[in-house]
Amino acid sequence: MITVQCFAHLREQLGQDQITVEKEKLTVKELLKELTDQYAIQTDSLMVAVNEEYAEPEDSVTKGDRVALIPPVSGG
Amino acid sequence: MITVQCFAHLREQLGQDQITVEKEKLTVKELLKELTDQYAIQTDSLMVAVNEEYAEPEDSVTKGDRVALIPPVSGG
Amino acid sequence: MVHRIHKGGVVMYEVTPDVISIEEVTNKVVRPEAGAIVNFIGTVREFTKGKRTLSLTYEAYPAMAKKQLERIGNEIQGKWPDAKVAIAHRTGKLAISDIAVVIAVSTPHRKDAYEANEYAIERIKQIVPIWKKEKWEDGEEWIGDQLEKTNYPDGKPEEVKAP
Amino acid sequence: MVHRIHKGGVVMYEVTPDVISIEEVTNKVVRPEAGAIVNFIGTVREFTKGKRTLSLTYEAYPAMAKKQLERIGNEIQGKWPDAKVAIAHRTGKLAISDIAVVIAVSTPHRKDAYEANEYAIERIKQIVPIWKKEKWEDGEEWIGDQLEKTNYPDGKPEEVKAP
Repeated sequence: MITVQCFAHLREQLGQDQITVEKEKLTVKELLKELTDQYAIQTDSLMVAVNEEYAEPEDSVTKGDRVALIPPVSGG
Repeated sequence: MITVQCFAHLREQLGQDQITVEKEKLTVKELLKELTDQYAIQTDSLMVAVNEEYAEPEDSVTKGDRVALIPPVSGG
Repeated sequence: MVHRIHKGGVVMYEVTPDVISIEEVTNKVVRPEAGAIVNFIGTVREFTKGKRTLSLTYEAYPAMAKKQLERIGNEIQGKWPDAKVAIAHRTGKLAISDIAVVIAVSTPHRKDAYEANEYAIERIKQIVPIWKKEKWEDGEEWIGDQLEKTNYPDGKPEEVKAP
Repeated sequence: MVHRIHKGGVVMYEVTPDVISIEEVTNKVVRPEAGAIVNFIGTVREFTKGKRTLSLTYEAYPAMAKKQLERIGNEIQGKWPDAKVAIAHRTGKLAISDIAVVIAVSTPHRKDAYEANEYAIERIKQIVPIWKKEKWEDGEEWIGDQLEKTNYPDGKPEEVKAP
């Protein structure tokens, strides 16, 4: 199982600050597809962070990684 | 008599923070000439301030004005 | 090039729920080699395009936000090797005129301090996972997309790559 | 355009023998309309072109220096009407890393704050009657002519006219 942290409007929309995908390993692209299917999340404008770094679509995500969905940021 | 304030290296060179010219009224240009003659000051790089504003060579200086010699500044 | 995150135990990059002291952040970059320090201080503005803001709430992904601030520090070190940088970003609810972020950059000469500082705030707005929710008289909303990037067809924005 | 020098009794332009507080100068420009504050802080640098400075002494023509700082404020107000400016310049003997000058500029949007701030320090170095004497291990000297203007055939430098 892979746990994915959510923030800001996504966290509020989902009503929770983390969601899960029943996989041991998959690519970032596949992860986003899973999340769209399971949670009806609009993933167009989301980035995925793996272990606190921005990940590419072909990067792999493994159980135990710290994974997060990053909506467009608005700090500063 | 017109009193002229001096600062920085000029003040140290002259050993005093003000010098005087025995005139009632003259132009800035004339004032600088007087100071060169009387005090052997190198006036090339000096500006003259009259009443705390930079003055032009043809501006007039009258007894009672606050006059100062302004070497190239180096604040900041 | 490895950028020192700590200097004598001092945390140079910080994401904090506490009030930020300008003096404290600035002091982190004071040093004999520096002749210039430029600060950027982001404060909560009351009106944006005529609309009145009542308060802002900043939410962060703290571990990653710190890491991305460090990354910005590394990028600056690459571009302006003589610069020293400290950044503090606040989270939680802020009122009008409260300080949201302080960036301090010291350099031997001032031009670099202005440039590196401006670079830091631009990059914060691109890559640091912090989000603000604006509260107006008639509602509230999470603000995204300040840079008008509507989506990321490649999975992540161009800006994530260091320019 | 008349620039307010005082805002509720606050002195916006100051030439002082006392230690300058960054926070105090910054607070003078904090306001609900502002989203950005840029500070420039000039500190005494130890090495200039390989030569070690021991201390600096700043001498001012205080009445005129204040007037010229105000003038810079007016110029900024003309170029960046939304900017609010406060400047404090110290006089007397300063040690390495001591603060010589603090310029704070607040604006609704940050670009203007950087630009107006940089303009202020450039103008200070051109027109404000303050002089520094550097003390090195092997002597001391009044520094003039930092902008490499060797003389003023017209009686005053070009820069005195607002650019």
